[in-house]
Amino acid sequence: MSQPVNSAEPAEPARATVNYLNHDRGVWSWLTTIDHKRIGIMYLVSVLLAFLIGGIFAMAVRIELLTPDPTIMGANTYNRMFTLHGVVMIFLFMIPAIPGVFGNFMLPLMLGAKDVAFPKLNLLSIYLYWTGAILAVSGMIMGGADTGWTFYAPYSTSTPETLFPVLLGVFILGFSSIVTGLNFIVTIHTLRAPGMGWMRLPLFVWGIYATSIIQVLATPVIGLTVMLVGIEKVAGFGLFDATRGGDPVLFQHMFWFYSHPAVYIMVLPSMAVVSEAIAAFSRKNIFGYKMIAYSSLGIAFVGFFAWGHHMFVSGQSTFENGAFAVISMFVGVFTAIKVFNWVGTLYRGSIVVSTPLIYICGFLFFIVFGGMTGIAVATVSLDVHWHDTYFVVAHFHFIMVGAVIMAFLIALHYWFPKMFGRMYHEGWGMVAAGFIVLGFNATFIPQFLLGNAGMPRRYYMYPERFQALNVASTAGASLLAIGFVIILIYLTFALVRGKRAVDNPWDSRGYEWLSASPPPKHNFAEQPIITQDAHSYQNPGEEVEHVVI
Amino acid sequence: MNDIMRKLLWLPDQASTFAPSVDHLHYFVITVTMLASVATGLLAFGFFFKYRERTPNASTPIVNPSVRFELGVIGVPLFFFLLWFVQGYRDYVWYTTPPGNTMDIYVMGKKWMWKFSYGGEGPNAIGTIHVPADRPVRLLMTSRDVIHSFYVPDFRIKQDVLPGRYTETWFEATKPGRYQILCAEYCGTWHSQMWGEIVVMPGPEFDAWLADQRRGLSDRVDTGGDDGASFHGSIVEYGKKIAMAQGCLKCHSVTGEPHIGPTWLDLYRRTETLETGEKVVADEAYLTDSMIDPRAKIVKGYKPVMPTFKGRLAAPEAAALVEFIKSLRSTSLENVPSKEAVYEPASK
Amino acid sequence: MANETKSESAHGEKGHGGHGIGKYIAVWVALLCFTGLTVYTGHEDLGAINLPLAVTIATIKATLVVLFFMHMIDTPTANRIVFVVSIVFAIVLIIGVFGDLWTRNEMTLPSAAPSTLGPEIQVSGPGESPVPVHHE
Amino acid sequence: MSSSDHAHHHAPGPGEPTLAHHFDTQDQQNQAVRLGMWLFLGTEVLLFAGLFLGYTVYRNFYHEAFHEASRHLSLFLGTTNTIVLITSSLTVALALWAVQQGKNKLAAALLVFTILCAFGFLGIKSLEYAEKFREGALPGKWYHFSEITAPGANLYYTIYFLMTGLHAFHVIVGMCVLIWVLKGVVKGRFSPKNDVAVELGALYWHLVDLVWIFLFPLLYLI
Repeated sequence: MSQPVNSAEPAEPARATVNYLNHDRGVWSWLTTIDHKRIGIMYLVSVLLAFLIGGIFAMAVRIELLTPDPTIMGANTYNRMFTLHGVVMIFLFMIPAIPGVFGNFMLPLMLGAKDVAFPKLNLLSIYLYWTGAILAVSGMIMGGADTGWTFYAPYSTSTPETLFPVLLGVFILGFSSIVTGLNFIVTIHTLRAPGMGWMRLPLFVWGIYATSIIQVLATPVIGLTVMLVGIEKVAGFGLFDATRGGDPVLFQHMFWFYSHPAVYIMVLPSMAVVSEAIAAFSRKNIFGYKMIAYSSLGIAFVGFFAWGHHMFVSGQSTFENGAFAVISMFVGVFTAIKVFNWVGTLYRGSIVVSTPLIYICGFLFFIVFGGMTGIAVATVSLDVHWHDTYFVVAHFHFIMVGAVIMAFLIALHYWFPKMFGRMYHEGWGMVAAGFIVLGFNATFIPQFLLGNAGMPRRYYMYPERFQALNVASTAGASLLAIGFVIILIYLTFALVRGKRAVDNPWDSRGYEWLSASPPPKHNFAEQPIITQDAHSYQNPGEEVEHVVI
Repeated sequence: MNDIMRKLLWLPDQASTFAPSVDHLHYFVITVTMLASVATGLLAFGFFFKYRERTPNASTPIVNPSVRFELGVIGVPLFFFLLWFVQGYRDYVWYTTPPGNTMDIYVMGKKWMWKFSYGGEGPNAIGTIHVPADRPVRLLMTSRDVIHSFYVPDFRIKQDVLPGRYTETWFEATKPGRYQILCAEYCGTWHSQMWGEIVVMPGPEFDAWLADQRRGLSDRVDTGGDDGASFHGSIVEYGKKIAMAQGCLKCHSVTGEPHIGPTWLDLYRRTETLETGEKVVADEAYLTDSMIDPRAKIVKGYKPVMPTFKGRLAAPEAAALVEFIKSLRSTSLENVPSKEAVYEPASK
Repeated sequence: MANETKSESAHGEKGHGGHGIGKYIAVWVALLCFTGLTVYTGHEDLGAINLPLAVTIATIKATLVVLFFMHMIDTPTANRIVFVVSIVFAIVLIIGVFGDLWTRNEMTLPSAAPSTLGPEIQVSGPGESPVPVHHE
Repeated sequence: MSSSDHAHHHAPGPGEPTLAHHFDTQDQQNQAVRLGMWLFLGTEVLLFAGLFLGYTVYRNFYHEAFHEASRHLSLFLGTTNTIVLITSSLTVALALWAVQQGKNKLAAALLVFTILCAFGFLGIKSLEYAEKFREGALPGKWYHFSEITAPGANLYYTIYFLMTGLHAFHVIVGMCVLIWVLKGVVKGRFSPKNDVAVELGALYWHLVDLVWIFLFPLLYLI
């Protein structure tokens, strides 16, 4: 009855003509579905739309910064633009992107489960996402919000703009995030296939697990915080208002208590994707599986203790600054462990050079550079100069774009055949990857230098000495944009006319590839039973070398 | 070496005692970062070629890290990180602990300007402060409205300025010159224009300057103060608002840099040479006329592109604009006694 | 299914019959006693130890509720970890922020601010022009 | 291992639990929902943690004002409310026990008592609120209570209203949950075999109690 799943040549199941995409048709069947795969696809469409919107605003901001003086918009419009860019990219794209799309789609498949633990809650989460998204975006476009995505009090409580719908939107998006995280944790605890102990979980699952812990435990605090700002603004309760005895720094503490771990909500799933893809494309066991798994939990845990490094010049005490700085150094170590292990996985592999691999190469460079500049800004004396300058902007874009979007693209390419049963054009994939990796460097390396030169962030006009670097950055951004347009074109083409994919086009040993591509409605024809560790690339019967370095 | 690195990294002048120390750590950190990230990228790239697939579906060896390797992976980065932390925190403690003999200047941030006040007898200033070189200066800062951040790139100092309480920072400038102050914490529409200037003077020169300012103050008090118009602050604010609303600031800078039109900084009572070669003093009459009939008297070097604001500005609005322009002085010092902010010395 | 589930459920089942009605009543009586105690000590106003004492008593009461009313005592380990971790992070939040207040300079506390409006550096005396006067 | 399929075939009778298609056994499903509930309670803890933080910070700044203002609350009403909530917590625990013993009538009576306690709690709370509104002891800019003038008193009332308000909101939600549970108990939907929903409702109600156990001394007794 049971199908031994780790055998070298999984019996090729007859191509299923009925799959999760076409077993039911019509918009209604999608809107009322509780199938985790369809919800994943709905998330994919939604976050791509959000990315498009956020990207357009980013381009507008970059064009405005071409000249030191007003270029294409007024100061208030500019302030709204970067707020929109930040809020849309962070709350609507980064946070739900990988968990919402690939977590939803792949997690039950990887666990050998039929669905997530609470399918209806899962559907609720995307409806909450849509509600929050519509509230936030329409609120920002119609009412305007000019606070930046950080909503720092007392500016946010005193700005004339109508901030309330945006705050409410963020609050609801927080709920969506909590529901997703809660669902994943319970799924991982209770729905693992027989034989899948904790140390046999695919690393993607480990990453999502760590992410979900943060989502569940940190998000309530931001929910409360934005509501307090809303109440303060509407009713004047004085909690963050210095004229009534309130402490604005309290807001920053509460905000960063969520928003620092939120960085790991974005980054941990990206790391998880890379762990998964790097094993598949180098056809090799993960080097140091346990270290990668535990370092995910380590990041999730220690990440909760580091929030104060966003507040080195905000009037926080000298002692506290030191404490947060030293803790931040330890978060860096966990990331370093992962990087060493990824590179170690490539060692003595059988590497198939392909589009995702180009992104992996870029990712490794970006995460080391982005991560270590993170250590640099956590070095207190250096942060005094860099805080709130373009150096910080460049640093977190290295992580947010360089790591998260690279990982999103890796996941999109790696799992595209799984999700849609079609192949994309490899050649165009490589071209686009080239544009993106180069364009990315050209966009953000000048921003590091801008920060060094002393250009504060959120500047509409700037002294002329910063112009050359700004122009370079905008030029790089256009390369990046071209790359994304190419991807959009060839993936759309692949979706409609692409070559039909076989069930496991990469010969990956990930458990998600055990079902057909695209998977049938209930994922597996038979309940998989796990008999080997995750990411095992040894053909049965063959003697393999065991190496310890 | 220092200079090459500084230019390569686009760092501004090192004009305070902190700057060289901060920069040296900066060079160290950024060099290691560059090396590590490029090495990682290249190593991965090299592996792509060295270990590329030779036979499809080949078995690969199981490679695992030894305990020694794991400890190394944890230890080496941690060593560097903690080294940076120790050095950085030492500098930071230096930077947050003013020596006992500082000269105190009170700073107030306000949308979107910096106000300064010298302790004791003044003088006060908007936008520009004069400080002596080679003497420690402590800034005691607070905000009138939202959070601002006092940032002087050339000194490598930055400190948020908060409403309802004080923050402090100190520095010791090493090179006479003029250095820009920027607001680094987002504070609204004209956050990007909330600039000021620190003028560093050699010690004796500064003493003379300060004495001069204070003498001027007592002279004024003797002669019964200023005879000029006494306007309420709201008029200047109002004028600024109109300047923004009417788009004046799109062509006229308030910072001294010429733009499409002449800068407004120090414009009042300035002698301008017109296209016709004629000289004119920019008094109230000239300023008002220029709003109503801008093309009549074009300053040399500028194009006649300004539209008329006749009918678009009410009389009080035009007056407010003039007052706003009058307020824009690069060395705006006022000779009145300083109302010193109440300040309890830090109990350290 | 996954091995963990089995052991958890066996554990959980056993626990359910474990509580007699008497245990609940006993816990309830204890809670009432502690309430009386905390009201008494709070009312007496013991000064500096007032707050620590009140928090300690509240923690004891809360522990009773969690252990017996909420069956934490025989719930699967995963559930226990979840709840304990959430409380740990709540404490981290409070201690992290409190550490800041504790070690700040006096003058950076709002209570040290001279007025609720924040001190204004007067550029001129009251009634006079706050506009810097030009001297020609 | 295709044991899961049976779930699709039988419709649950009264007192029988429903098994969702993606679970294999009832046990597995129960473990899942319990873990889900505890996670949810964890999020509630952190939600309140933010307000407890606010309390800690401002009590530290405005020690005097907080002391004075807390003395000004009605200790009698606060203590009564504490007893009411603790008792309701007992009765809801007993109700779960009764359902597990198959004594649905007893369970229903206990739940009705619990819900009455909830109403009682809200009633007493609204008396206190009315008093505060009358005096003008209100949050932030609305504060115009003349008896306490120490700086920061307005913030005490900000915290007071935010904390008790959020708690009262949870009381209302908990009441709705209990009413839903009561309906199921009366209709016989819950039984010793199918008691998880009752357990979860009770857990939520205990959390409401738990929060109040901390709110009471912090607001009334310091």
